[in-house]
Amino acid sequence: MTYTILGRCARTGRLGIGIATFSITVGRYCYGVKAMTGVTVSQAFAHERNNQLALRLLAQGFSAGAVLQRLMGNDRHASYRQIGVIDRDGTAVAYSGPGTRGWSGHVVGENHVAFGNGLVGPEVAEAIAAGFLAEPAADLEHRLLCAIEAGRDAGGQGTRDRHKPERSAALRVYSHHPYADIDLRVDLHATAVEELRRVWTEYKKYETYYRDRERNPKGAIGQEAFMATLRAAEA
Amino acid sequence: MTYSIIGRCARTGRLGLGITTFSLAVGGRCEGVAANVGICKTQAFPNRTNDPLAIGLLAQGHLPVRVMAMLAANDSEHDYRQIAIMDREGRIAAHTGSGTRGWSGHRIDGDCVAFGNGLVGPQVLAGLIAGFSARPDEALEHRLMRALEGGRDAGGQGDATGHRPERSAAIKVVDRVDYPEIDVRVDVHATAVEELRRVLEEFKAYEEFYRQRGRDPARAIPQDLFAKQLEARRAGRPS
Amino acid sequence: MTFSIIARCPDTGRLGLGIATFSIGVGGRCEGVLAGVGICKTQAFTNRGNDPLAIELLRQGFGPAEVLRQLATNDPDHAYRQIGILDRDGNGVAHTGSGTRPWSGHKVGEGYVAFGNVLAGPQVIEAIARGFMADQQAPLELRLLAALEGGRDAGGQVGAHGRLPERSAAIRVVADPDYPEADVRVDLHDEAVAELRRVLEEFKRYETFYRERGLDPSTAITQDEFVARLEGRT
Amino acid sequence: MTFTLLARCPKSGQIGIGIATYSICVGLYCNGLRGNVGATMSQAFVNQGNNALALRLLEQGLAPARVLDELIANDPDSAYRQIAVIDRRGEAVAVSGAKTRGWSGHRIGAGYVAMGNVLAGPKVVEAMAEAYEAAADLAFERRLLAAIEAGRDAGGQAGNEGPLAERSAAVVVCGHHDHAELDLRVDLHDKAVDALRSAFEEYEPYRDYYRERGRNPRQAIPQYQFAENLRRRRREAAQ
Repeated sequence: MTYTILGRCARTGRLGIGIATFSITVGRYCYGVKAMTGVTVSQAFAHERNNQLALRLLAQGFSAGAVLQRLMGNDRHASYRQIGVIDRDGTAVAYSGPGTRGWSGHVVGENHVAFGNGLVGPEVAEAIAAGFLAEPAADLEHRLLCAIEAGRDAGGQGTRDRHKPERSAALRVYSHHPYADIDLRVDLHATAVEELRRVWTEYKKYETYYRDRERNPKGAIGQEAFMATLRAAEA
Repeated sequence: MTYSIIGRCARTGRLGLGITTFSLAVGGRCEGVAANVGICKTQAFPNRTNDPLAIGLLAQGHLPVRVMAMLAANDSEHDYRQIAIMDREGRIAAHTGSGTRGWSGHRIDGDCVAFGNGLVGPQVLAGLIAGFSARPDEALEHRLMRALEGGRDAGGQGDATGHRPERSAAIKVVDRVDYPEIDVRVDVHATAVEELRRVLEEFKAYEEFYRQRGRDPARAIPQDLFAKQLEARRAGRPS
Repeated sequence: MTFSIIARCPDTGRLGLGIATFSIGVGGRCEGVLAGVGICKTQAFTNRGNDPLAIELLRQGFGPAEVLRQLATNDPDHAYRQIGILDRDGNGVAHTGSGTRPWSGHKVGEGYVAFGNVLAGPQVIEAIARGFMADQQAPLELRLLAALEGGRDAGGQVGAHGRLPERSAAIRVVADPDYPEADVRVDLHDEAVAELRRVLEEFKRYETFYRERGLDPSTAITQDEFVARLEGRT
Repeated sequence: MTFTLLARCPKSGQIGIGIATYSICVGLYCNGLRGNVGATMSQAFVNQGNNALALRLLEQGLAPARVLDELIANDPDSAYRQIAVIDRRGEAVAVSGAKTRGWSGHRIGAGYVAMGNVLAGPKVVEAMAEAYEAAADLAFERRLLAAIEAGRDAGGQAGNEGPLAERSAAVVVCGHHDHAELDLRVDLHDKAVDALRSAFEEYEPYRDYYRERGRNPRQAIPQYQFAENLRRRRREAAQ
């Protein structure tokens, strides 16, 4: 019972994940994204070694399709996994094993994979893909968050008569560095997607300030002083 | 204004980082934690290239003190950074730059190093170390949690104008496999340390269920059923 | 006797190098360009070990200034080198050694470094920078070409007996670490920069066809057919 | 529509490629050579990721035949590719995909592969192989050039409406350095192979001058002076 969007920005080559689920602390599964390499998630019955293996294969230059075959060939319980992979050329593939539960499936297109399991129906995956494609020129992180919110609004997880809440969510985007540009998480919350939006909205106000104070500590004002400027601007 | 602890479990060899701060989403800036290699965390005015660079240099076999010298040579603003490095043998190097703000400092104590800036005073480091050392038999993640609570209870962050709340926090523990065993975070919250305790306890209740589910999915019960059973067990036991 | 520009496209994050010189075959000596990592070009009296070493140091996360310091301590003849380094964020540094032949100098700008030696004067470097900044919406390879043309038209290289022609030139733009987006060269020509424009413009007409037929060969028309269409023969 | 000689020099251990084609700017595809690792080229319908992947697999010690299997398994359109792989011991393999355009084929010799597609006929590949073997006493780069000239002279490429000119060509040789020993190209020319030969003959005497100038800048004479001396020596030799 998870729904996920993997995405790549064709213009900048940035790679990212948006994810929300009934499980808690799902952000810890999202280490399968690496600058100039690719992005992948193994969910449903998560196989924790898959992400790093996929990234190593992608880093050597294997295509997304070949990597997916290699992951499945390397796993006795492949039929219980749900895996998405995008390589750095933007080729996207996905697999939803028969052993996954509830409605489980994926929508795959150039530079994106929208997929989930334990969902109310295929309309959730379609809504996620549509959410990602709605604003092609926007920043990747914005598109990924909108995709997850679209999945929630289309019914999200559970069955038609018994909805299951998202209890954790995460948003990660990499560009060229060995560290993330955006790395936000909600590990335990009754309405995790709404909380992720709140965290995102708050964090975006600080993003430039945090980057500038790293580059130019001498000239950096204190964080409280910065927040005072925020309050002044919002007043 | 951040206070952190890097610690090593002598029994298992696991390494971990506990961190909390007035800034937001600090957990998203802790990539310098690598299994079988070590941990490097740069804070105060962080230089984001420091931690991956340090991990790369540790992996090549440089000692923490040598890595610290190379980070200094590579950074014209080294005086504004506060950095702690621990390798997989538990060797430690720490640096508190003259440009860091408020009361700032670090203390190395056996298998851990406590370090912080913008603090109410050295007692916060003492609180971190006391928390970490209180129950040496406990799992590393619990020792790191106690350390953060120790730092908080010793006054945490603040200056003459008053106390600063912890608004984000995180704990990361690595063992032998190349992904974190424990990776819990609070990104935006008014009392981040208390919230992190709640998230950690909940995760520990699910940890084994999640591990089994990945290893042997055929026999895994649905998670909502597991959640109900967990609530029932908790309800049965007076908290 | 070379003038060069290394730069980053702020829009796409791509990295690129443009170079022109009296020497021949210069394009074959530009291995210091790696997507997602950075660029290093050593010229004047070049040290071929410099560029690959600099790329490795950038890959590990050292900054351009520290990389330049390590190149200096690694090279007894550092004073004879002219070096431009750019990291993946477009932060640049440059070194013009005292042993390089005049006029030699550099300009570190926002997301680029322009540098050259045995030039007519500093105006050549200014013209390279102006050429690069003239049309900031153009694709990086065309901005690099405009920069080289600016340098040539501002007087280019001058030796003891007057003007020296550019006899080889090259442009290299990377987005993926495994292969270049644009990589055009003129290894031997009397007017290498003008020839480079001809080659690059022709390449731009083929660029999409070449990429598509690699990605989806089953739908690709033959190249002779494509050329016929280009020349309006069908 | 390309004809290529990929080889490892048994004397020096250097690896190299000679290539000519109707396409333009073919040099940009010759990134499949690395000293102490091996040589590879994917042509016909180019899969630009192949060269880097093949070199990494050779570096890990896979045999050329295994590397070729991986390139095919990794590519749904492998039938459209023509690929050669040679390792650092000189073991060579090649494949001409079923869907490459005729005439298409290859010949594997001791430490080399002659291959091409959209050729006038098999005699073009034979001519390249024989010319390369006949020139065994020449410098390695001259053997590669001789092979490409033989391919041109044996009919080169032929499209639907008759012969196709070589519009770009390149010769690249790698030894034990991080950089190529020789990397010379013609990106756009009506007679690219002839232009490559004249560029090579002009460039050849400069190679030592450039190497010395870098190694020993103090004694280096200015290049225009070197060029002047060269012209004078050639005029005297011509009389």
